[in-house]
Amino acid sequence: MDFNDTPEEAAFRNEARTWLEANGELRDPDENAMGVLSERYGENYIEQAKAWQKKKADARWACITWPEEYGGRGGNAMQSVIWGQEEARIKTPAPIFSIGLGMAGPTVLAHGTEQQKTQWIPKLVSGEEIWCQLFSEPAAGSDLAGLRTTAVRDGDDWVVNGQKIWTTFAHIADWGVLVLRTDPNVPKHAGLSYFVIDMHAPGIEVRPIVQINRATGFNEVFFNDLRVPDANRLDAVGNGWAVAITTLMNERASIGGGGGQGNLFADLMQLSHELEIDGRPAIEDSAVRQQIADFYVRRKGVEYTGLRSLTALSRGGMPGPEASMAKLVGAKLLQDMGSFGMDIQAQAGAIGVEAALQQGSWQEALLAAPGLRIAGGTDEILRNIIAERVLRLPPETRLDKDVAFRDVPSGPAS
Amino acid sequence: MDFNDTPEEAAFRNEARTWLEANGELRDPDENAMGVLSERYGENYIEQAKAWQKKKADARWACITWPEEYGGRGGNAMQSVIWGQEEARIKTPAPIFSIGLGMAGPTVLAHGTEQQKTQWIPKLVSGEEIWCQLFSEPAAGSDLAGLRTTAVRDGDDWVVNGQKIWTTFAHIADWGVLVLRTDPNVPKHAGLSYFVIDMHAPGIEVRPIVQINRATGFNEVFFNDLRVPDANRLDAVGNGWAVAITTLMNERASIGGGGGQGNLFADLMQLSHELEIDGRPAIEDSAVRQQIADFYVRRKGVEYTGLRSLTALSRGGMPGPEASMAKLVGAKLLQDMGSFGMDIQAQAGAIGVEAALQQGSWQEALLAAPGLRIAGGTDEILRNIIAERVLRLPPETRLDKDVAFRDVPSGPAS
Amino acid sequence: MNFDFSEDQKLLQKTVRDYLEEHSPLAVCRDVLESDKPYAPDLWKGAAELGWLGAVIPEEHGGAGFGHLELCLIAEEVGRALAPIPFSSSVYLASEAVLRAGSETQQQALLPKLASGERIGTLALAEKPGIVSEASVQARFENGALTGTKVPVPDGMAAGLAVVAARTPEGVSLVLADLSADGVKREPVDSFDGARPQATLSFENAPAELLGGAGQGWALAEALLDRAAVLMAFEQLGAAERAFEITKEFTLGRYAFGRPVASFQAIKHRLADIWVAIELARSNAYYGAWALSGDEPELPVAAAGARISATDALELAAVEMVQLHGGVGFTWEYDCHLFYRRAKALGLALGSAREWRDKLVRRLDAQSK
Amino acid sequence: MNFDFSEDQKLLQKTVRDYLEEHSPLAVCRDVLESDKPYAPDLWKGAAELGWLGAVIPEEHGGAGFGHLELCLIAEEVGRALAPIPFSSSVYLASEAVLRAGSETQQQALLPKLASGERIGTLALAEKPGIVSEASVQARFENGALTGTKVPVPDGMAAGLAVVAARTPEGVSLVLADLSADGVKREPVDSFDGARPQATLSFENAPAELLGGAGQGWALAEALLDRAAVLMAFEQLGAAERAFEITKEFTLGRYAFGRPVASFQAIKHRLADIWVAIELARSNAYYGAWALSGDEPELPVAAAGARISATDALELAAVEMVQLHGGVGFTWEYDCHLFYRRAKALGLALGSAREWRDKLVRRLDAQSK
Repeated sequence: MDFNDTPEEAAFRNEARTWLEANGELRDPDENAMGVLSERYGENYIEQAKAWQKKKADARWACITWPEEYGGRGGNAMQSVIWGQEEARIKTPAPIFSIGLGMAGPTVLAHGTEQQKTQWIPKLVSGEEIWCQLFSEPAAGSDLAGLRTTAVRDGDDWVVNGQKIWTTFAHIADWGVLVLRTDPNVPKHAGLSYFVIDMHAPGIEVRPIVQINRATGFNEVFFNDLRVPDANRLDAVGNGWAVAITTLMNERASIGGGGGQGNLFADLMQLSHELEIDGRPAIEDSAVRQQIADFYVRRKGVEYTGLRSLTALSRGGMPGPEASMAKLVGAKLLQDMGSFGMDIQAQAGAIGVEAALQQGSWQEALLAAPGLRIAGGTDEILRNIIAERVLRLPPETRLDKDVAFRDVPSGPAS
Repeated sequence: MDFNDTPEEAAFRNEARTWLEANGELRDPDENAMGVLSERYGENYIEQAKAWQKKKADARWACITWPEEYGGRGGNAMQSVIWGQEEARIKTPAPIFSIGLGMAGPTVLAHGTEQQKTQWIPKLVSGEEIWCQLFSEPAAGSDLAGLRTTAVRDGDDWVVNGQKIWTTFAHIADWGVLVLRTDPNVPKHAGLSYFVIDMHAPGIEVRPIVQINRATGFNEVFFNDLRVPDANRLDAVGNGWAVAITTLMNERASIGGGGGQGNLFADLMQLSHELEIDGRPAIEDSAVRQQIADFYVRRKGVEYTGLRSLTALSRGGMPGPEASMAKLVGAKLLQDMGSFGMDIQAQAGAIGVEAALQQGSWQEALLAAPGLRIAGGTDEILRNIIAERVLRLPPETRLDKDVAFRDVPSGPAS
Repeated sequence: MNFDFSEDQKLLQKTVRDYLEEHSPLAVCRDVLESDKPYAPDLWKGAAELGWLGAVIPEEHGGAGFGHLELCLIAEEVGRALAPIPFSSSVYLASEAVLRAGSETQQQALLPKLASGERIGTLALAEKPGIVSEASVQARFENGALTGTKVPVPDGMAAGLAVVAARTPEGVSLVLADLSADGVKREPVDSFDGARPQATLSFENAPAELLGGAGQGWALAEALLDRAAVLMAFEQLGAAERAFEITKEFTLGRYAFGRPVASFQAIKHRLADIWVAIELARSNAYYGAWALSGDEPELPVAAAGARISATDALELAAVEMVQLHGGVGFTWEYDCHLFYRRAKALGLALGSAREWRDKLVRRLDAQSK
Repeated sequence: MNFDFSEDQKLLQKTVRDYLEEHSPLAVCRDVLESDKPYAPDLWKGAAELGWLGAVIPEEHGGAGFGHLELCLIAEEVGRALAPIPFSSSVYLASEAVLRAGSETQQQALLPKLASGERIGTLALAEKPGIVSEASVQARFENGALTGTKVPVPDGMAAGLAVVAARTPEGVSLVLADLSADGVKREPVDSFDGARPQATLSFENAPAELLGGAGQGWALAEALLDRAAVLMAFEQLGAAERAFEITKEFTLGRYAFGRPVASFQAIKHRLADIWVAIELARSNAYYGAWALSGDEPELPVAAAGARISATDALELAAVEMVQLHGGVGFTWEYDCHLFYRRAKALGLALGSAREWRDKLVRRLDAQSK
């Protein structure tokens, strides 16, 4: 038992690190948690991100596991992880390609025709085009397959009407992947098809959503008679749910968990030294220590679970359900830590982000956590996933599976 | 807002107190929590209990709210509560009449014929006969209506076969109330009928259940061709569920909540003074104080909720759902306090009841709490009750309501 | 047994609720949150006219002379509405301070103005992050001049009058400072709950006068905090009830998998737990109300119990409000965050529940000796 | 990245599990619980023969010379079986003490007997209720004579040898006492978990000898507790996993309302939460195993993290095991209470999780200086 790379991994890491240190700038290891949480990007973030992606692509570092013929490196999953670890040491621009690389790309690679792959993948790898993913709808969040945006066939096109929501980067994307209801007369999962759409086409309107922490990463997207060529369909008509599952599996693998608490924990130790209780540093208060210890073991539990999972990957296995667990534990931990960090400041905890101690990390954490606990699968959905897919417990009793979608209740009977 | 009696209530309390002090012996107010929790009774407990009940009945104090014609006092609900408060100040014998007075009697009064009432109620009031209630079955706990013990009509009798469980006082009871399945071919709630049985009849076998705290208040009861006269049926054939609901409503009202933590809280304050942390009394440790405060507000919250409910009663209203809440909060609180009381003793917490500090109150609490969290409605059932009956949230999706009982799944398909 | 409010008191509560439902929809709260306004002046005027501000001020000083039980119910409704007015600062704290410790002259000068809302008061204790204590008071008051900086001061921009804790030769004292006087500088400071704005008050040899005995300030502040804790518990209770009701309605109307979200056991049981927390808080708050209204010796313990239980209930209700609303719950557009912010702001206003837990057990312990 | 046990180690674990499944069904645990037996002697003999007792004792001293990683996995299986043997007392504590601090003579005399199971050892620290600390040690050792009372001593009736903390002129020291010697009295003391019996050991001028340096006893005890905490975390983890598996199977097979109980969301989500707690505990325990096996400077922090996380997981799993079994869960007849008792007993054995939380943060704090 150790934390060492295999010789092959070490060699790869060394190569990656060398290139990164030559082409990037190291991050400040004492960086405050605030920056990670706020999701606020500087000016020119698109140009910067595109330039960095291009640079990586030119050196074949852009997509470690993707086939070389489309611009990838043809590497294995462990190499991809190592690359990620090394890149994290560098100051990197806004992650505007994350949806394309993490979700849309793998789906196109898995379900696309040869023509579709050559049309879309290389420009995604090289950072020329930005992608987004449009799945959720106002009335279909956790129940994704309950979506109501329709596509009606018209010649070689499909005509799309409806609304999507929670679409990250929709406002800057060139392409989007989405699932549409192509047949409301069959049970809900059977009436869906999967498409790629041109985000610049007429009939699309994008409106930003302001979150409670004032971040604006998400959008609403409205479709009014948007025409989508049938050539943009991935896989068969009616097979959209299976394709969507591919996208979602990749989403869960890429969201990971507990972002930002690393820094936040260091901030907490610092805070507990600065504040006083009964005339002594707060860290000397026994109740404060109890709470910090609880945070620590939760955080480390998630972190070490990640290492166990990497070990499985390194030994050639598959990643397990730890991404669901990490998000479940990590998001709540962030909320609890935010709350605690404010509490021990007492009255001064009520000061807002802009004026609070430690750049408002605690307030920022408390405002960022609710989104993390909901987006990409709520805590409740994650517990369902753990219960049903990991523990193999029986599914919920379902009343919406064997009836035509149009007959599934969608609101209180009037 | 005050805690005073109305003049009428004060007069009644005074009368009750005078009689009780003349006829009973005051309890020691510093009594350790242990006695309350252990459920262990001394020798001759039956004789003692019968004598006390007889004494009360002779003076018309036995059943405050029951009609005078059957031996009751004809009083109101508030008087009944006041009597209970006053009687709690006195040393009283084992509560062997609690099931009869709290559950069986009210059911007979509500659903029995005149003949049934005169046959059973006066001897219950006077303590001549002990009653038990036989509802739960091994495969029908929370799902009470899923019971499988059958009664088949045979002339003027019913022939009963099956098994009941969790029957308090079955081993000393003269009579029992129970629900039986008289028709398995109709949906589950429709095939039940309610009976009174003679616990001394042939065909009944009673076996005590040992609990994890070694208490033996519960029994299993087996029926082998027990013959029950049809004259012992309460209400119509097939109407057993409605009668059972009457019994259960009275059960919830009589279980009440949080028994024993009053003493336990005083024990905890004492313990926190006796034990040391870092060379000082544990009460001076900030983490200990946080925990005690949490226990205190939960306990007081339950206690004051009881006072609010009494106020409603005193003003002529009905008791609310506070009994469910009190049990839900109180049982978990008992478990948490037991665990904490052991934890702060550190290694010595692992000593057993017989040798531990404070007569093993903490160990006893930890072993008694699981039963409290389950018997008379599990935490989960209580949350369902609060959600559905108080908050009026939709019921669970039910798959067992509209099919014949014999077709309801009762185990994994083989 | 009479452990509830009277019919008359409940009738008063109903009129307060009706008024606030009409005049203080959540849009009013949001308006203050999204603007630089320190409070909603029309609502303040209404509250004054209806006698809420002077609820416990004697009629001879221009108050309505209701009593503290009535004030508890008004506080509950103010909490329920998330009313963006300096009610707690001016009524629970500043007015109580003048009532408890003011000289006859001070009472005559100030109470009528506080009751009419013409004067808004606040209490300025904190100077830096961390628990506010006698030792944390560094501001100085000598020869009628106050010097020091207080931050955060709730409603500090709205107030015209502050009760300030300051060191005097005799120890910590409370002083009254006119915030429009020379030597007073005030600046808004970003507030976690923008509808409950905070300020920094800086005093540089500003004129002020003693309120109560010199050196008695900290005992007085503790007593004020206890009294305010009960009132604040009702305000928290009202907000918690409202958050719960909105959440319940939302989960009943929102469908997933062909069923109302409220029919899923995970959601039902969560709602049951929130309801239980609110009931426990209500019961503890009632006990606080009883102790406050009769100035009972149990007040310090009762106030702490009410405060802790109400803080726990509101934080739970608000956190779950956001969570159970799903995606829309964390949007600026929906109202969940108004409750989420308010829950934390009220939970910190008089010191955190951690601090009150500590006080509670210290007090229980002192009692038992 | 190699943060897992090797295939060989897992193979060893499998043989341990297979053996215990055959020789230590829960009836064996129950037999000790319900009788006056201090442990299950046949099982102890088996454990000795398979080399578990001498897992980390060098071969030249009669041990199997496996290593601490292997011992972690054996501990996990011992925990899984609720094996009623003095494994933790003799292996994690007494043997480690002799290995870490024993003189060559002591090692030669004792290690072979500890490895063969002929000698059972234990560690005797506590003297009264409350946290065991350097200051709580009142027993005295002078001129080769030990006087004092230790209670509770786990496996005190089973052991022939105790490592005892006692005051010497140089401070607290550890001494080795032969429990069959004159001047030693021992009595069983009722144990919360009767399958993990406790005793009172009284020494009255009993012969004993120093183990390690005079005055070094407390530092040594702390180091021993850290090492045992990692091993105990694996024992707890094993018990938690087993409790969880039994609970899961029960809820799958038990039907209510025409459905398996495990299909109700309240139950499913509870099971998911227990699973998460166990996974977090497993990960923290692995980190502890790494630190223990390499005697890394991270050991004090890693041991505390493993201990806390494992205690939390096992207590949760055991409490919910009883609750999710419903009525039968609180009967003596069902096995749930074996886990419920064991969970609490192991949670207290080396001091409660509260105590380890405190240590953890003190250590993190010291590290950061």
